[in-house]
Amino acid sequence: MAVKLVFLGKLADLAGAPEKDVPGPLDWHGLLAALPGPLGEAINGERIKLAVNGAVLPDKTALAAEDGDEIALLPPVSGG
Amino acid sequence: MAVKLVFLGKLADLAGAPEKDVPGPLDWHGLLAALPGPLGEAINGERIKLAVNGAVLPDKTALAAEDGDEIALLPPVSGG
Amino acid sequence: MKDVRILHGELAPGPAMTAFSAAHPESGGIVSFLGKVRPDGDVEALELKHYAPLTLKGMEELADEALTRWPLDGILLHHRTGAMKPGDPIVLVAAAARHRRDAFEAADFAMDHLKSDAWFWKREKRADGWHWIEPRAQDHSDLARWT
Amino acid sequence: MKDVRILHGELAPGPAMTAFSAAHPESGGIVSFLGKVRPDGDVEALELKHYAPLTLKGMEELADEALTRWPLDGILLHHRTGAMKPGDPIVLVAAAARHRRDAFEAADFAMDHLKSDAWFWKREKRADGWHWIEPRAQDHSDLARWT
Repeated sequence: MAVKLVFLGKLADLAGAPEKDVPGPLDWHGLLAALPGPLGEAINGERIKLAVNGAVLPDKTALAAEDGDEIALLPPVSGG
Repeated sequence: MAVKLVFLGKLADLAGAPEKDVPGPLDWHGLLAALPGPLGEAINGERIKLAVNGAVLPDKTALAAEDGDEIALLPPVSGG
Repeated sequence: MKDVRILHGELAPGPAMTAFSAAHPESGGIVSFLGKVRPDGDVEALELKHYAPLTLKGMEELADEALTRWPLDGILLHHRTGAMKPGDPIVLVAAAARHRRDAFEAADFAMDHLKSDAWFWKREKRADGWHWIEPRAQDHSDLARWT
Repeated sequence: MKDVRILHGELAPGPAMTAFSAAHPESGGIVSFLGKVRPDGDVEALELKHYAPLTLKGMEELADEALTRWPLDGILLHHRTGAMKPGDPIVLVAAAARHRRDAFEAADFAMDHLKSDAWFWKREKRADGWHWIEPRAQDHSDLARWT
């Protein structure tokens, strides 16, 4: 078991993969530490949102994920 | 050869037939004379228009049809 | 491209839309309106009469007017005539355009005109016989939006 | 009736419209919007990504919102995902209602939201490679009409 990170849109390009497993529990600082370099910088930007198990977080710095949770990293949508 | 009258909508019910041939030439008074009874009264009403060979007359009392012409008697449309 | 028809037989909207879409691969958006005979109250049947020299010409002019007002790639106006039952398709309008707002407005415009301003005469059969129909007040106010 | 789908294969608008119309024999009018990948400039291909837990849920909520705002008999939202070519159908929206104005407005509303507010990420392949796309300013102003 781990926390699954799902990278959407251009974040998947920066991550080099659509998904990544990291050990839980995971808070906001743990997430930044797990994603160094340009990906971490991008995620820090205010236009990137987080969803945990399909629910978008109103405040992404309040992240608190456990093993088995899925965190989606969401850049601005393109629309359909 | 004659002038062909084409009755649309409820006028066909009043006429008892969808079409009628009358001898030409035919002007407005000749048309009224050719259509006695309730049909003539209906056609006198301002909501009934006339078309000659597919062109609606701006002033139906200016009707001037020859043998071979087709006069359509047009009640208010229902739309599609 | 104009595709204006008065249909004496069945109107099949699916195949008509497939063909219209295929004819406009360049269009970003296609808006369609399908009108069906409404099963209102005790209406058993509906009959639509037209007068070809006026009705088809009027529909062609309506299509031309829409093509003039909006930058469309194409417009389709298909209208049934003759005897129909409640639930039967009676009119199909479609507009293809580069941008969807133009397609929405053109289809809306065409329908408002077809509903109250086209050369059709309609009668409905109810339990007590046939009745000739005139446009609803709503149809007239819809039409006034475009003037 | 709600018919909300994310399609991983082809979107066939004709059959979808035929089925939707058959499911709503009581509706006087059905408005549809078909969006296709526009052959703009040098775009060779387009890829749409979605995230099912958000994307499908968001489309379901959009359909519910339309059903709340207008007296509809039914609404259909079908959206492609994955790789597409210019000219391919990408989205089909349809609204069935007793009166056509409700169907027009609901389809227009649903499209404005899907175009700029839905959980999709789009990238286009041009001669110089892939580019991620964000909504046009026009899409945002279209959306603001409904608030």
